[in-house]
Parts: sequence; C-alpha cells; structure tokens
Amino acid sequence: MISFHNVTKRFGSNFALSDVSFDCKAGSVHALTGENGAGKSTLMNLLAGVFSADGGEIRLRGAPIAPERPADSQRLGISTIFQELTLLGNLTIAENLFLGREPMRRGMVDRAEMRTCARAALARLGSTLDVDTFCGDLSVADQQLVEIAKGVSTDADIFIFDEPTAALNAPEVEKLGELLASLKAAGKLVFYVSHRLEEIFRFCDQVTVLKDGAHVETRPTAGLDRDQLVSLMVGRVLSQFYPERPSGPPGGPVALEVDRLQIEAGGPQVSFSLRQGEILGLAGLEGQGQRSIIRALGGLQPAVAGAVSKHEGSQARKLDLSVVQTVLAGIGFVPEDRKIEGLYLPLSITENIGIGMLRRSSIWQMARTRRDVIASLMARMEIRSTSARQLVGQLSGGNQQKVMIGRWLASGIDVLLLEEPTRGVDVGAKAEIYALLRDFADNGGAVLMISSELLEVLGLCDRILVVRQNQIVAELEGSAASEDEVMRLALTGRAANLAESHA
Amino acid sequence: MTDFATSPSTTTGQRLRAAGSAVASLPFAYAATLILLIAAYFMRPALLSPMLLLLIARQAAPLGLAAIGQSLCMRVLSIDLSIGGVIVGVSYILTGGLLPFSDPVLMLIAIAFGVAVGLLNAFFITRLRASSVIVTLAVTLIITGVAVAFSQLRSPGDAPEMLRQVSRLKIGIVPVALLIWLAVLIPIAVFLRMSVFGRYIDAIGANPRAAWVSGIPYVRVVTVVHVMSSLFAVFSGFLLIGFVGVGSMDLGRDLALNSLAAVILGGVTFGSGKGGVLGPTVAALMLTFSFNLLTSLGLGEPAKLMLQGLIIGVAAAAYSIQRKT
Amino acid sequence: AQEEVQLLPANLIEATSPNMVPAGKFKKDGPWKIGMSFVGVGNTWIVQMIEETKLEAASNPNIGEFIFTEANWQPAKQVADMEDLIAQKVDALIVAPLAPALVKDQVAKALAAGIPVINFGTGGDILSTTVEVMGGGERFGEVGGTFLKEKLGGKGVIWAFRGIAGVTEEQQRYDGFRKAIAGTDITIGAEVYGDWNYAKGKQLCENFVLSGQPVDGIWFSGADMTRACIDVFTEAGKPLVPMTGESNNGFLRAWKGAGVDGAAPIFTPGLGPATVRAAVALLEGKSLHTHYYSSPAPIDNQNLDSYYRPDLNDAFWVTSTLPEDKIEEMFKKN
Amino acid sequence: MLDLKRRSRRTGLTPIALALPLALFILLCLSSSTFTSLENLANVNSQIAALLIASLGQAIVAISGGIDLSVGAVMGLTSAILVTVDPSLAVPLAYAMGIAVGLVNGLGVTFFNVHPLVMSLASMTFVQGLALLVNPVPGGVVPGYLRTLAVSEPLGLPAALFWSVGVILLAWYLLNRTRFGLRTYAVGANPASAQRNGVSAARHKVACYVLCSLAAVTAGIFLTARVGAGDATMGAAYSLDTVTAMALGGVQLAGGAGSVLGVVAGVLTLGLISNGMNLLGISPFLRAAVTGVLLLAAIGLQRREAIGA
Ligand SMILES: Nc1ncnc2c1ncn2[C@@H]1O[C@H](COP(=O)(O)OP(=O)(O)OP(=O)(O)O)[C@@H](O)[C@H]1O
Ligand SMILES: Nc1ncnc2c1ncn2[C@@H]1O[C@H](COP(=O)(O)OP(=O)(O)OP(=O)(O)O)[C@@H](O)[C@H]1O
Ligand SMILES: [Mg+2]
Ligand SMILES: [Mg+2]
Repeated sequence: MISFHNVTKRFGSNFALSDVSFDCKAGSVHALTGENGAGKSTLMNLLAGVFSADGGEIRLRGAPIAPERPADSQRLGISTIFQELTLLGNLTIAENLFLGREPMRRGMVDRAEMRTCARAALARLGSTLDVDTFCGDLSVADQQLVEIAKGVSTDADIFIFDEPTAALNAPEVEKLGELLASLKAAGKLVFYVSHRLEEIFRFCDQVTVLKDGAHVETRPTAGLDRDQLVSLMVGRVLSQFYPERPSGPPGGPVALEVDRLQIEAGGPQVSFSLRQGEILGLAGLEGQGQRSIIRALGGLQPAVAGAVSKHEGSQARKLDLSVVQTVLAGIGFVPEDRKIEGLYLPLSITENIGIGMLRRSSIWQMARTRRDVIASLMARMEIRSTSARQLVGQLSGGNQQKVMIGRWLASGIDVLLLEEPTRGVDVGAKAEIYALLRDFADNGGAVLMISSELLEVLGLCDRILVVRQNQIVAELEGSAASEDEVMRLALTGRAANLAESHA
Repeated sequence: MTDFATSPSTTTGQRLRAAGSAVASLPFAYAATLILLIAAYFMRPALLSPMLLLLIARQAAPLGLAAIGQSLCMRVLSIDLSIGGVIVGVSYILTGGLLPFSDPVLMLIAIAFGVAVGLLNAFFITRLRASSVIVTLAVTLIITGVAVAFSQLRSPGDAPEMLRQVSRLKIGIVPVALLIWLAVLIPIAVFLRMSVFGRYIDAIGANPRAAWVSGIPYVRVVTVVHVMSSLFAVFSGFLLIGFVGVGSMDLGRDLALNSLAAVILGGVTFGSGKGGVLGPTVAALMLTFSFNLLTSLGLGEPAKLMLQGLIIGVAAAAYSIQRKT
Repeated sequence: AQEEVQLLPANLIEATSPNMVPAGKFKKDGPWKIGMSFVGVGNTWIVQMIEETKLEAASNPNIGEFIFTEANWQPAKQVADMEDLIAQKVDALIVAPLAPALVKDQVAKALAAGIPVINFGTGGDILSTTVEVMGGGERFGEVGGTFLKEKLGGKGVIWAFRGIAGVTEEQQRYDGFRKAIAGTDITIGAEVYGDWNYAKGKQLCENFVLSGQPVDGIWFSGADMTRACIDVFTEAGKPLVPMTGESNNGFLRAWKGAGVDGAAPIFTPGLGPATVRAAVALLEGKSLHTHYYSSPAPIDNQNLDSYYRPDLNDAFWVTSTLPEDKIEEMFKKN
Repeated sequence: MLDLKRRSRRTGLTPIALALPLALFILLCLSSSTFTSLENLANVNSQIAALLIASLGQAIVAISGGIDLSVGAVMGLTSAILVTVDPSLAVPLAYAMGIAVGLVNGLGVTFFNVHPLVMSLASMTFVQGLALLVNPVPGGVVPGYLRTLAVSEPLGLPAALFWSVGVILLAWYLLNRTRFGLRTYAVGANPASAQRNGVSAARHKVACYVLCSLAAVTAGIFLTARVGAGDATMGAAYSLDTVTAMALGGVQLAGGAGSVLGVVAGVLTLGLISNGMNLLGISPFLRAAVTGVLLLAAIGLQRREAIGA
C-alpha cells in the first residue's frame, strides 16, 4: 500500500534518514523500531506532512505522494497519532477529536453530531470520559487515549501510531491491541512505532528496524525472537539489561525520612524511609497517588501535613518542601514530561547540564561551567549528538532523557527522584540509564522512582512500595517480588496467600 | 577521555566558516546601522561629523538604558511597558515640589520608587501569574494618572542642578551622559555573561516551567529582572529630566514601545533565552540615528512617521528571515 | 444700558465684533452649574490656566458647581465629555475644542437645549457658539513672523519649529507666520514638528546646528522649544540668531541670560478665567459681544524686564490673573 | 457558577470581570440622578460603541495568540479617508486599506516571524504617518449616509445600540458557532498542535489580523460619523484602550482564552468609569489611575498557567 523509495531527510548537515526503502501491505500492523534518534518519527512525519523529504519518494498505492502539510496528508487518507501530544487544553474532548474536520450543519459547527461521534470513538477504546471535558483537565494517560481515539475516528486507510502507549497502563494497552486488530481486519495499514518489544511481538505482523537513519531490516515478526530484534536495533546483543543488585539486604543509612506525609486534607498519610545506596520504587496503578507523593517530595506539589527530613552523616535536617529548598538540600527531580518540565530545548547540551552545577551558587556569583565533567558525562551516557553545543531540541527523545538525568548526576546531588525514567527510550539507552542509576546508588546516592512499566520497577528496584488509594499497602523486596504479586496488591491491597505482614 | 568541546581538531576552515556564520547571524540592527550610515554619507554627510555622532549617541542614551532593562525582561519572557510610567513618576518626584527634600534625597527617593515599581510588577507577574503586558500597562496607567492628577495642584519645577549638569557636560567632545551609559552598559554586559544570574535568565527564557521544576529560584530571578528594568528606567529618566531641565508629564512617553523595538532589532527574541546587551544598544543608536537622518532630510511629519515605521518593520522582518536560514 | 463687561484687563483682551448677545437671553437664577470641556493636559501653560479658571469659579458665590473635564487629546473623549455635561443639564458650557469641526454637533445640541456655549480658543467660522473668547492663532504666528521680517531686513534663511502635527491651533499659528513673511526674500531652510516640547525641540535643533545648516533667524510655534534652541546654540558656542518665543518665564530667563534678540507674543492663561466671567455675565443676563480676542503687545527686548520674574521658576506664564500670594505659592523657585 | 469556572479555561471569564461593570452600574444608579436618565444611557452606549467594535477585533487577535497595536492608527486612517475621498468610494477604500494592513501585520507575524508587538508597532507608525499625509488637519465633511447611520434614532433607540448589538451577535456567532471560531481558540492555545491537526495556523492567524483591522475600520467609520469630522489622530488612544478593555474582560494575551461576553463587560467597565467620573465630578486626571487599579484587580484574579508575556 505504501512504499518508501530511497527516502532521505536532512536537518542541516545531519542525515536523519538516508536512502530508506521498504514496502508495507494493507491489512497489516507494521512495527517501526530502532534506537532513539534512528529516524522513526522523522519517517512518519514525512508521511504525516510535517516535514517534506529531501530525496527519494513515497508511493501510496503506486502513486508518488508528497504531503506538504498535515492537512494534505489527512486528505490522502493518512491519520497520525503523534509522539508528542497534540491535544489543545482549551478545547473539549469532542472538539479536539474533530478539530480540522469539524462536522458542519447549516454553516455552523454541528456540536450534537460531534459529541455523538466522539462518544462512539471513545467507546471503542473502552473509555467513558465525558466528551465535554476540556482536555486540559485530563490526566496524561487520558489525553493519550483521546489522542488515539482521535486518530482512529477518522475515515482513513493508513494509521500511524508513534509511541502511543508511552503513558498507558496494561489494561489500556490491552484495549489498544483489540483496536489494532479490528483496524487490521478492516484492511487498513497501521504503522506502529514503539520501544516496547512485547507489544511489537504481540500486535504487529511486520517489523522494520531503523538505525542511524538507515534501513536495517523489514521482516515478519513471526520468525523473530527478542534477542534477534534487539541485536538488529542495537547492533549487538545486550548481555545484561538490568544491572546487578548489590548483594545482601539494603542496609545503608537513611537518606530521606518521610514522616506522615499527607497530600490531601483528610486523606491518608504515608511514611517511609529511603536509604543510601538503594533504588526504591513506588508501584501501583495509574492515579493511585504515587505521582503526588514523589511530586510533593520534590516540592512541586504542596503537601498538607507531614515532615520530611534529609540525613547527612549523623545530622537530620527537616526540609521545607519547595523546589528551591529541596534542590539546595541535594534532592534532584526528574519529571516525566521532559519537553515541558525538564529541558531547555533552545539551549545547548552544555548549558542544559551545566545549569545543574550551579544549584548551590547565589545568583550574584560568577558561573563556572565544568566542560570536562560534561564531556566525560556525555561520553559515558553515550549521548548521540554532533557536539556538546548542539541544541537539546534537536536531539531524539532518548538522548534528551539522558541529558535530563545527566544534569542531576553532574550536579552533585545525593537523592534522585524519578518519574518514568525511561519514557520513550530505546532498549540500549534504557540499559545505559539503568546502569547509571545503579552506579549512582552504589556511590552512596539514593533513588526513588515511579514507573508505569512494572517490569522496569521489578528489574531495577531494591525495594518496592505498592501504593493503592494514596496509601502504602505493601513493601516488597525487589529481587523477590513477582509481577503477579505486585499487580494483586495494587488492585486489591491484599496479598494472595500471605498474611498482611508487609502493610 | 578527550574533551571534544576544546579539542584542537577544529581546522582553520571550520573556524572561518564559524566566523562567517556568526557575522551572518548578527542582529539586523548592525546591518541597518551600516545602511543608514551609508545613506547619510550620500544624503547628509554633515551628520557623520564626530561631534554630531557623539551627540546622537548622547541622545540615544535614555533609550539605550531603557532598552537594557527591557531586554532583560524579554529574556525571561516578560515585558516591561511601565518604563514610561516610571519616568513620569521620577519626573514628578524630582520636580513636583511636593516633597520638601534636597535634590540628592529626592534622587534616592526616585530610586526607591523604581525598586517599588519593579517589585510590584514582579509580584503580579510571578506570584499571581498575570500577563506582564497587562500588569505593566496597568502600572503605567496608575503612575501617570496619579502623577498627572497631583501635578495639577502645582506646576512642575526645575530639574536638580546635578542632573542638568550631567546631561550638559562634556569631557573633551564626549558627552558625560554617553560615558554614564557606557559605564552602566559594560559591567552589566560582563555580569550577565559571567554570572549565575545570567545563566538562570537564559534557562528561564528557554523554559520557565523547567526552570521552576529544576529548582532555579524563578521568582527571585524574575523579580530582580523587573527591579533592574525599573531602575534602568529611573536612570533613563534622570538623563531625560536633566536634559529637559524642567519637569514634564510627557517625558519618555514613547520610550516603552521604542525600547521594545530596540530590543527586538537588537537580536533579543522572546523564548530563545538568548540575547546580549550590545545588540539592543546598537539598535538604540540605530533608531536615534534614523530619527536624526529623517529630520535632516527635511521630510514632513507624515513622511517621517511612514519611514520610521518602514525601518522598524523591514529591519525586524529581515532579521527574522536571516535567522531562519 | 449696562456697563461694558470686563472679561480681562483692557490691555489683554478686546471685543472684536460689534454684534451683541441680547441682554437677558440666558438669564437664570443661581446657583449655577457650569461645565467646561478642555482638550487635555500636558504642559505648564495648561496647568496654570486650569488653576486660574478653577480659582475664578470658586471665588464666585453664584457658581454652585464647576465641572471640569479634559479629553486627553482624544476627539471621541471630548465628544463624550460634552454629551455628559449636557446630560447633567449644566447652565453654561465652556468648550476648548480639539478642532472645531469635531465638536460642532455637541455645540448645536447644547444650544438647542438652551445652554449658552462659550468657545475658548479656535474655530470662529465653523462653530456658532454664543460667545467666543480667543487668543493665539494666526496673530500669534504673525507677531513672530513680523519680528523676524524686520530683524532680517526682509531676506535670509529661517528655520520653522512647529508644534504638534494636526492640531488646529498649530496650523493657525503657522499660517499667520507664513502670512507675515509672504512677499519677502525670506526662505524657510528647515521646517520640523517639535511637539512644543523641550526635549524634542532640543534634539532637532542640535541636529540642525551641528550639521551646519545655514540660519539667520528661527520662528517657533511657541512653548518650550525656544529655550531648548538657545541652550543648543550656547552649548555649541554658535552665535545666537533672532528667535521668537512665548510668554513663559523659563524662556524669558533664557532670553535674558543668553542675550538673544527675541520677541514673544503673550498668550495669557487668563483666558480661562475670562471664559468663566463670560458665562457668568450671560447667566446674569448681561449683554456681551459675541467675539473677544486677546492679543496684547508682545514682549520685546525693551520691555523684557517688566515681565521676567527671576524669583519664580520656569513654569510660570505671564500675564497671570492669579493673586500674588497664589503665584508665589505655586511658582516659588525651590 | 461551577460551569463558569470550568469554562474559564476557554472564556477566561472570572466572576470579577462580570461583577465589575455591574457594581459600577449599581454604584452610579445610587449616586447620580442623571445616570439613569435615558439620555445619559444613550450617551454611554454611543460613547462605547466604537471601542466595543475595535475591542472585539482585538480580542479575536488576542485569542489567536497575538496583539495588534495598529488598531488606533487604522481608525485614524479610516477617518482621514472618509473625509478626503469621493463619498461613493470612501467606504470600500477604507475596508480595502483595512485588509491591506491586516495582511501586512499577519504576514509579518507568521511568515516573517516578527513579534506581534513590534510588527504592529511598525505598522502603527506607518499608518499614522499615512493618515496625517491624507488629512493633515481635522475637519472635512463626512458622507451624509454615514452620518445617518451613526446618529439617527430608529424606533427611538440610538443608532449606536444597533451597531453594538450587531457586532456582538456577529462576533459571538463567529467565535462560538463557526469552524473559524473553534480554530481560533485552537491556534491561540498552541499553533504547532493545531497545525498537526490539519489547521493551517499561519493562514488562520493572518485571517485574524485581517478581521481585527476590518473591525478597526468599522469602528473608525462609526466614530468619524458620530463625531461628524475627519481626524487622522482620532484613534490614537484606541490601541491601548482595546487592550485594556479586553484584558478587563478576561481575554488572555497568551492566546486561547477569551469571550465576547468578557469583551462587552470590559468595554462597559471602561465606559462607565469615564461617564461616572464626569457625572460625579471626580477629577478627570484620576481616570487613568482608577482604570489601572481595576485592571490590576481583574487580572490578579485570572487563572493562568503560563508565566510571562
Ligand atoms: N526538528 C529537527 N531539527 C533538527 N534535527 C532533528 C529534528 N527532528 C529530529 N532531528 C534529528 O533527526 C534524527 C532522527 O530523529 P527522530 O525523532 O526521527 O528519532 P526517533 O527514531 O523517533 O527517536 P525516538 O525513539 O527517541 O523518538 C535525530 O538525530 C534528531 O536529532
Ligand atoms: N536486550 C535484552 N537482553 C536481555 N534481556 C532483555 C533485553 N531486552 C529486554 N529484556 C528482558 O525482557 C523483559 C522486558 O523488558 P522491557 O520492559 O524493557 O521490554 P519491552 O517493554 O518489550 O521493550 P523495550 O525493551 O523496548 O523497553 C525484561 O525482563 C528484560 O530483562
Ligand atoms: Mg520518535
Ligand atoms: Mg518496556
């Protein structure tokens, strides 16, 4: 249905895509994968009319196409769910779903029709959200759902999903799978860009691997296994995905003591401690309060009551939970949305990382940038860039993520709070980030993280606190915990056969 | 491990190319200044005498000072339209005759007034998240309204002798006002380039939300920026009042908008978090020179306004095109 | 027959029309409500004029309320102000129009409602107001033009510094000036709008002086521009040429200090009180001429000392109707 | 009430924005006998009609994420054109001029990427110069049919009422019922996202600037007809007044939020301040200060997420 012929795209002197050629059939789900910055989004953006190609051509049913703007692409029957959310906060769900192709009646926008169709589109994803809600009032996961609903509600032949599941939880991913199957059955072509290997194997018929802008392989997923796919992507076999946990029980001194922290008036209180040298995970279903806890600790969201103290040596200092204070006290926070809350996209890598080193200086002091530290950090983290002066906005998602974590690693903090540390990051980079975090912990740092990818929590954390309805319902040993057990605790607050000794 | 940011592998050719592209990306004010100078050479060569150029530079000093403050605001994605109001306030404090103090004390009061206005602006902008355009517009309305109302009670008096001297004196052929401008400009430029404050300004300009999340003292930095902007306006007002010699309620009326033009023509853009102090300075000179050139061409007011509009519009558009390519 | 109404001392104003408003036409019992719509504020002449006007209104026990509005130099605002004053049923309306054409509807509306309208300033042939109290205008420009014509012996190059573009009063002054030099060999070497403003005037003058443009005399449309130019000449060490000015103490000071050859038409802030007196006279039922014009003999090098007040600051304008203690309170040099 | 709060994401409306004109109205009713007279109310309506028309145009640009300082100059040029050009050509020429200015502003902001404040500052300066060139001294004769349209009293109601209601309905329909309106909110909130949804953000913004200039021309026509004479500087104060009015009414300069109701409330507030001060005999010099204080109060209570311009 679609075929790429020697497609090339440059950004400045950088080749984001060079001579990419492959074909895709109607009635199939075609996975697109590869490392961060491999060019997946760029290729899809060409199809979506966001960029235009510098060379080669794209053919739709044999005829060359060159959409110059998203509207052109929509007219050609291509519907795109972009990697970045494109919902408008001041429009309702219904309005967002039909923006750009509003149903009209007697010269006016037909709101009734819009609502009906919007409800139907959401229903296909098993969602019952009120279609008159403004999208700005939705959680990220709901926004992602609406985004998908928007993409599939169009009458298109080709659907592009660019990392649609980055913010979704298991049950929603399940629904998405059903949806993909129904699209496939209706004879549509679906592009599915993802770093989640199991989704690729479960949902997709074909997989194309890109590397550094070049086409590596297009193959049926059937005859492929995980390791093969990973080595196609990374160019080598990852011997160890998650770093080794330190042997023995985590017994470092306490780094952060959380005492009866209360997020909402009248809500439950949580207490726990974070030790030096450990990686502690908060696990639970979406919206159960993990995010509020970690945000409150980072000073980003006010807490109603409770005390948090930071221990240094034998001294304990009670913290005033504002961002400026927590950073001064040596606590760094890595947000889940790196573009909005994390990075300075128009500034260079050096500046993005260097700014973290200034955290203890007064604003009147002279600033020093430790270029040597930054250079070695970049080398260690394998940040792919043309130079340290490249603007962060030009990096691929995974590399941006590394820069954001790198800022804190270079700043000399000793407690790191992470939200979704590897969102949208490729397997290779993931392994690298895990290693960095473990290294940070081994050198006396303490890590507290939340992640919607349960396997990541299980694989990386030394201890896991399961959160349900704003409360910590269980504490588990990371190496001993199983996916089943955590899920059950997260859903019911109760372990299956065990006594509630942990709660 | 080699540090490739400082590694010696860059060739001369690369350096030349880098230098070339650096010149190409200079703010348009530089090119526009050059064009205007060439135009003057052919049309009004007398304007190019050192005497007159220095004088034009002195005329540009109030705008130049105001533009520094404005550029700081714009670099943190804010804007300061209260510059005009501050100058009216300063004029009233110094010449209104309502406060029974000596001139130096009055000048200190004017400075304190500037700080207060900056703090007020900053409070609304950072704490209440109000639009800076509207806040500073409202503050201007309040200050001018109150000053004009009070000034109806009593006619404005003479400007402090000290300020009159400053705006008149010359060292050799160099006006003191120009030296004062430079004396403010250079340390500020160095400070912004070297200090933590300057880095934070860049970061906030690039992404205010990220700056907050990563613990940059956002409120403090923006507050300092607005206080500085108001202080620059106070100093700009000092020069203007000294220059005029007597209080007036229409001093500095177009300074707020002109400083905005100077800042943008000088290469400071919203949202890039980047921008120097030199660009706006050159742009302030450019605007003042263009004003003088148009005057000396003997054009009527309408033609002058039209050309002035064209210069600002074309310069701003040309600079954007050049930056894009 | 009644005694002639004195709006101002005789040397300051004269009746210029034989037509009379019939006695008793607008007679009304007090206390009266008098409204005034003024164009806007911004210079020291206006400050003083308003002060004198308010003082005059306050000192008349028969005036129950004096409502002053200013239009902030906006035509729409002036129209609105006049509507509001009419809606409040003022007994007499004083209007200083931004431009006569802009307020003719409202003037007609007021007259139709039986409200006498006193025109303060400009626009004789467009507005059919009850009484006109005028000053400045063509005569103002003419005084300066005549002075320069005589000083230059009918030939030479003159710079013309005009006021704010598009203001009727400014245009009239300029027309008067052109009239005065018509038919001579005097040429206008440069013509600019200095907005009646010191800073702008100074910038423009500096530009001319330093770019070496020839000049034999300078005509000014008034206010603070002359002082600016004298300062420029002095600072540049250039010999002064004859200049025209206005009856402002700051200019008189500079004039005296620099020893420039000058002439200054008098535009008295007393015109404000004169309009109030005219309104009162109408309401008292007295007969008035329909047109008054203020064009006192200008200040020249000889009589300069009798007008200049070294003890007062630059904001003071002669000739004032204010009592001496009030003058000292307002303008004492600090 | 809850709905007002929820919808404020789109309308920018706050209780205070709506309460301000109401409170002023009640205050004036209680303190001035003249205020409630039919004549005075008609006056107030006539006084604010031009500002209302221009502000609605400004609001459309603001909702799309821009600002237009050239509104006042366009009004001035309209006024100059009306009294200097042949009466039958005057109105079409004025509208053609409006389209041209709007196009220049819009293209400058979108394709040349010039900041709207600077772009419209440049066009404001140019257009003001042109207006003075066309009509240097106030005066001239306004075509008779325009006079009738602005000052007659059909059905005993002031013509300004019909103009006001007309533009309010038109703007309301445009913003709330048409595709154009919905897309204006979308473009204002995030042009890049809107673009990805198939809305041509640049073209849309240009259209908004053109609409704003057309509104300014209409306001200029009304004002010139009402005053009965041409004046090149007639609109000088309107650029900032329109910004003030819409800000009072909760329209957000950052784009994406604003409402016709808000603009009406803002314009009413300004009109009542002016009228009230004249009626109550409060020093006119304090008008600006009072406006400033109300403006600070109104925006201090607005909900905004972004910090900045
Ligand atoms: N707008 C841009 N300007 C300059 N370079 C860009 C731009 N967008 C992408 N690139 C570069 O193009 C390359 C491919 O980026 P792309 O976003 O397609 O990667 P990706 O495969 O989608 O990665 P990820 O998995 O992180 O989303 C990267 O090197 C990136 O730095
Ligand atoms: N390259 C690899 N080498 C060894 N084990 C791997 C590798 N990749 C994944 N795994 C294992 O597979 C399981 C799933 O891991 P993970 O959640 O990272 O994969 P995914 O979601 O399919 O996609 P992605 O690997 O792109 O993140 C983990 O237990 C991990 O140990
Ligand atoms: Mg991508
Ligand atoms: Mg995974």
